[in-house]
Amino acid sequence: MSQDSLLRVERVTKAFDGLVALSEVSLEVRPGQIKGLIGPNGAGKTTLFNLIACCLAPTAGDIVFCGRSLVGLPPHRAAELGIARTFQNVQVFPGMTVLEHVLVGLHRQAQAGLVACALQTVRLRRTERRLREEAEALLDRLGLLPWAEVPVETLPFGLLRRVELARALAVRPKLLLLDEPGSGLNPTEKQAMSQLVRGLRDEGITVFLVEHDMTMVMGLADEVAVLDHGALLCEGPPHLVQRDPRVVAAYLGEGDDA
Amino acid sequence: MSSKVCARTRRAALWAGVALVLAASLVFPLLAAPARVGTPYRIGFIASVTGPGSSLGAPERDVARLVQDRLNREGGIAGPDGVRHEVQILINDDQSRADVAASLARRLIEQDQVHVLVGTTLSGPSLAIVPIATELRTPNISMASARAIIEDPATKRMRTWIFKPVPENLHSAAKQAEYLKAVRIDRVCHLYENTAYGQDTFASAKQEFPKAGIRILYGDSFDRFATEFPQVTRVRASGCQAVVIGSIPPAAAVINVAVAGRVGPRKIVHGHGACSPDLIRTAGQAAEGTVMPCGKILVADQLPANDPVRRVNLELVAEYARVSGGQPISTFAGHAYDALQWALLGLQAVPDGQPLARIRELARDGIERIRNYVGTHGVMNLGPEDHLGFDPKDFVIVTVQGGRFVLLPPDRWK
Amino acid sequence: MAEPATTELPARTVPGPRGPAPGAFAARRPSSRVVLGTASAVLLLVFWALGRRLGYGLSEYLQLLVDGTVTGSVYALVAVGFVVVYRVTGVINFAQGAFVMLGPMLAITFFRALGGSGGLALAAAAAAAVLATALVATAVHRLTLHPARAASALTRIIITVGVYIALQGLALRVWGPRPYVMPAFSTLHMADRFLEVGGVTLQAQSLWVWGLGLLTVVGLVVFFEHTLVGKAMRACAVNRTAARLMGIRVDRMATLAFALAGVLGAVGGIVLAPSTRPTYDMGLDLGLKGFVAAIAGGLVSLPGAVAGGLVLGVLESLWAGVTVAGFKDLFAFVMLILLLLARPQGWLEGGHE
Amino acid sequence: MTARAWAGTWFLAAAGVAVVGAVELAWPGTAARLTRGLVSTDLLIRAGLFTVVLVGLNLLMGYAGQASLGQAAFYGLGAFASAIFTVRAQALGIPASVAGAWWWPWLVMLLAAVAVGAFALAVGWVILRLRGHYLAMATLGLGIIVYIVLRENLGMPHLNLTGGFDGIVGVPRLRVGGAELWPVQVYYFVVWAAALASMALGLNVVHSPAGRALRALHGSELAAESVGVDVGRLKAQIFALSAALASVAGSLYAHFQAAVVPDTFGFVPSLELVVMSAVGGMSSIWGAPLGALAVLLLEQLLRTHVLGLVPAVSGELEPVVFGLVLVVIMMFWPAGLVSSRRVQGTAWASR
Repeated sequence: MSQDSLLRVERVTKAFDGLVALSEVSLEVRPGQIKGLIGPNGAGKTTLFNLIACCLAPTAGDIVFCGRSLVGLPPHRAAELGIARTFQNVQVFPGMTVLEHVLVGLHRQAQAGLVACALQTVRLRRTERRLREEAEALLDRLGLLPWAEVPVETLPFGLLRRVELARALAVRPKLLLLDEPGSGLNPTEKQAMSQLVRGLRDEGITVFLVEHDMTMVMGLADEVAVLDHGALLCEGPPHLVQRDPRVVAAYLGEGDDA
Repeated sequence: MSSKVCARTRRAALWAGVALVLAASLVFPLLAAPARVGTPYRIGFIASVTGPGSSLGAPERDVARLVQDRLNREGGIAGPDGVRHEVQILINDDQSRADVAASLARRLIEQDQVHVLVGTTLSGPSLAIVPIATELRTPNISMASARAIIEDPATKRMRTWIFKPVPENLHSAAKQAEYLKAVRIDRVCHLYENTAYGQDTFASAKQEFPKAGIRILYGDSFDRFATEFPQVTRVRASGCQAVVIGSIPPAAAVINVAVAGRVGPRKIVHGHGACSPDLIRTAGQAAEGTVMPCGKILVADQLPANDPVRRVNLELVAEYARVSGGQPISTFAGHAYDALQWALLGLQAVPDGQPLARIRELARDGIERIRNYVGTHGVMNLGPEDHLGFDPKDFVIVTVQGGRFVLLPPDRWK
Repeated sequence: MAEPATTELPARTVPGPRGPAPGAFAARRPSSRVVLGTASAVLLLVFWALGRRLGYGLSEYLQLLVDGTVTGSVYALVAVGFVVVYRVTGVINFAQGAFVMLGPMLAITFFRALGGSGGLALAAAAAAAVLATALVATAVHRLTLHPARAASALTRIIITVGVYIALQGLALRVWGPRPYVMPAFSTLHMADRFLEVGGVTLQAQSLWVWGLGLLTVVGLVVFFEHTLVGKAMRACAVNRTAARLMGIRVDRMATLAFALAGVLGAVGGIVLAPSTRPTYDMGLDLGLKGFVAAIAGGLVSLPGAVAGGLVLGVLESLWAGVTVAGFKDLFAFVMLILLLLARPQGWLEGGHE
Repeated sequence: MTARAWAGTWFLAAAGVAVVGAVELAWPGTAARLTRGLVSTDLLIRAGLFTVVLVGLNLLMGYAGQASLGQAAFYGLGAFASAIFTVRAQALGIPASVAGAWWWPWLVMLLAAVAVGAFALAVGWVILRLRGHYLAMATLGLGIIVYIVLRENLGMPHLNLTGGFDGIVGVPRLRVGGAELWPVQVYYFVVWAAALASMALGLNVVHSPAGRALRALHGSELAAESVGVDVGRLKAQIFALSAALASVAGSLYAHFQAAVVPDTFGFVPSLELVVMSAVGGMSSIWGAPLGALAVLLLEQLLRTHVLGLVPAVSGELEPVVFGLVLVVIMMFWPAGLVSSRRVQGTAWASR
């Protein structure tokens, strides 16, 4: 494997009470690329994301990010190391505004302990002001500024995906995990989302995404990996993967000709 | 002739009657000169009518009502100067909780400006009142038993403002030891309800029993609501000759049944917390033959005719049966009665026309000067060094026979 | 080409890693069952050693075991009441303790009204009391929790706390603070028989506690497994939305769950009544213990609740029998917390929550 | 709310507290006379003490979404620490010159808060991984364990440190220099200074990165973790903070009541704290004083006024009415008397 990979998944197996969700999956994500992960429902895509984000621990195998193993780390450590994510079924904080979502994302930068927070130290207030500016800049970039002070539960779904993205970006990630960024969006919104993701890549953020919409993922990804029944089927540039008979079989059911 | 005589006598009688009425109307106000009405007195009364102490507190509340009725009938009390004062008893429930008791105490003293505070039922809440009564210089007569209520455990000095007519577990334990020794039992087990009272019975037994050469082979607590008692298994294994129970009904009854049924015909000795008809009512057959040291009120009718407390208690018992709808009296009701009588005796020592703070002070002095008080539990003498005034000799050993409490004089202990 | 994105393969039954479930940390440690096995073995060894020191033989241990299962049976009944309500409504019903108190109080009152003697009268009074408690429970649900069904779980729990306080207060008003007496079922007299079997003594009433407890639980299982209504209730417990879509009146099932909880509480209180002396405030303690048993059993599992109750009763009994009884509850709660930490979803079911 | 509005509310609250205190100090009993015995300094002090506890509880339950059914335990630990180290100082071998100094009770209060906070941090680290009902149960168990330890004399009856069921009497009044902070009208200021300080502390936390993180983890622990919030640590910290606040309140209670009894800190009082928190509105710091006042006033009203109309009844109807009122409040104002427009949504036990 090349030295320059950002993320390396090495022979990872994950079992839940004996049911194997992933078996011996190995793949890598190189810095600066957009990598897609596809596969039928239940193939283990989200499980893999949860493993990378340290929400789950692998039963066997290793996951290496920037040269250090992620196995056994709590999820917030993964974020601190530079892995941010969005969720398949949007996970927002009810009752909080869009701006606050981003500020939570900037949490790590506040460097504020509970005591400092309770006493509202001068330094904390200065930091807070700086963070607020930074958050607004980020919202501006994602076109969310008009909704900055709006509680999220009043927003349409399409915007929520973007709020999640903004929150993830606030972590200043090296690697961004997007779990079905296009689902629930209309074609226009999907376009915009693709545009956004490409922009991020151009800024140097590596993107690893799960996506069901083949058009979107094939148009977006530099490289695609295919999971089926918990195993890696194939990996490669989109146009090659698309033609791989195993992939076609997995999607259309075995015995069918594509 | 006869009719004339009749008429004359009739007229004479009439005149005599008129004269009498006139005289009476003139003289009576003079006789009733003390009918000059003084400042009304207020007694704050706190009892644990609800909560874990309710089986004690509810009868106490009934007694407070009884005393209030009596006061209303008699038109209050007379001071040393003959001035009559109305007395009002303000009855409150502390829910068996210390913080509520403390709040009530402060409120009764500061807002309702009571002259004497009587209360409360349980030791914990009563101890919570102690600092308040002391701070606000108001006499407080407790109905709970802990020694620490009247005596500062650190300095061993009487607390100036606090009194209690309630015998302590040390007295009870001493009496138990006396009895056990007499019946030649020197190895006992001690089971106590896990409450302030129960804990104290055990501590007292540990202090008093060894003095009489009685060993406690095993002692442990049980829960108020327990129905099965693994402790009884321990009792059986430990080889003790009698089981001492420190508990109040209903728990006292439940464990009584378990011990009687499982340990067999060994002696069961209760503490004075079981001196309540509730024990017999709730333990039934199992209570037969158990013995306990009690205040005399429980067996008032069996006391010798020359016993000074006999009359007082018989009156109270009869009157209580009226207010409680036929319920027999418990010793706790007796404590409430004594506490209220002390409060009244204290107030009777106060001449009219004093400011509030002075009335409280004088009432306190009055309570401290009580001598030869004939109460429900015996004849009591208070003093600056004794705010209890109980003579341990006044405890009697009582047994249950045929579904009632029977006095067991020392010659029948064997 | 075809649009594979829209093609859905039949999903395999891989448990979705939808965020860490309560037992998420379990993955990083040795099997919790092994831990439990070792821990209980050590515990039993300690109990045995302490008992030996006191000169205990087999009969003493059997005695403690028997004592424990009697109390434990009542805990179990109360615990099952918690579980039934929780599964259907998602509420921890703190008013359960009040049902436990109402059962015997009403039974005694009815028994007296029926003349206060005779086995038939006692049975009728007990049945009427169970029915009345169920009615009270129904009313509680209809008047308080049903209108507030949209509120958060915490709000609804506080409502049940309020109901408990009110019911206990009402009982105080009606029955006063005095303890009451209920005759033992077999002797119809306050003085119950003690039976002695191989060095183990027990009150005859204990047989009734076991028997009626068992009968109630079996009846409940039959109800859930073999009646339409019972099955509908189970459906609600699994998935309320789906149940509603299937045409099940979920709110009615919730009311029914409360009625069942009332029945369970009342039966528990009534079978216990002859050996205790019912008071207006007896519910809190039993309610708390029942809650502990329900939680220990996983809160959603009926067998778990029964096992939880029995185990709690036996452990308490063993503890009090060989060490200091004052720390009995402390021991129970320490065990409970350890149990929760080791396997929060309970010990019997593979755990969904 | 804008910063100015906040400042205005604060000013009003502080001024209100000060005015009531000043009037009571100048003419003791005024509040009681004006309200026909409903409000008294005693009641206000209790409300102030509960406010301190409830600020912590609201942060924990309303903001972080973590249940605690054992909060009275920390309150009790603070109270008993203060009582033991002042009343039993001699038995513990603390030299009289230290134990008699005016600053000693204050130092004890501070150290107790730190120790209780540390204890909660350690315990919280372990039990806060539980969720919903399981956490509620664990905290309930913790509360009962602490209560039993206090009740059973810490398992060392020969030392008699806690006094068992009877507790400890004779806790000295607080002093500053030679001046005793007493009578109650003076102590009122001490307690309410603490209450306002704790509210300020609470509001600071709420309007800080930590507060945002708390609300975030309440909304979705998964998402909060994904942006680097150390959920376990934050939960344990807030648990510790709430315990420390409860401990301070407990110490102040001990010096107020001068007598502490374990029963005041058992299971039922813990439940009452949750009730107060819910009635006031647990997702708001302002709900703390309001909840405490509302519940205490309700109890007082029932005890003196409503039942005063029925002379023969003493106490026995109070719980019925109290329970029913509680049910009605929760049915019709489920979010409590004040709720910020913010934190709603998933409660700790929703499923």
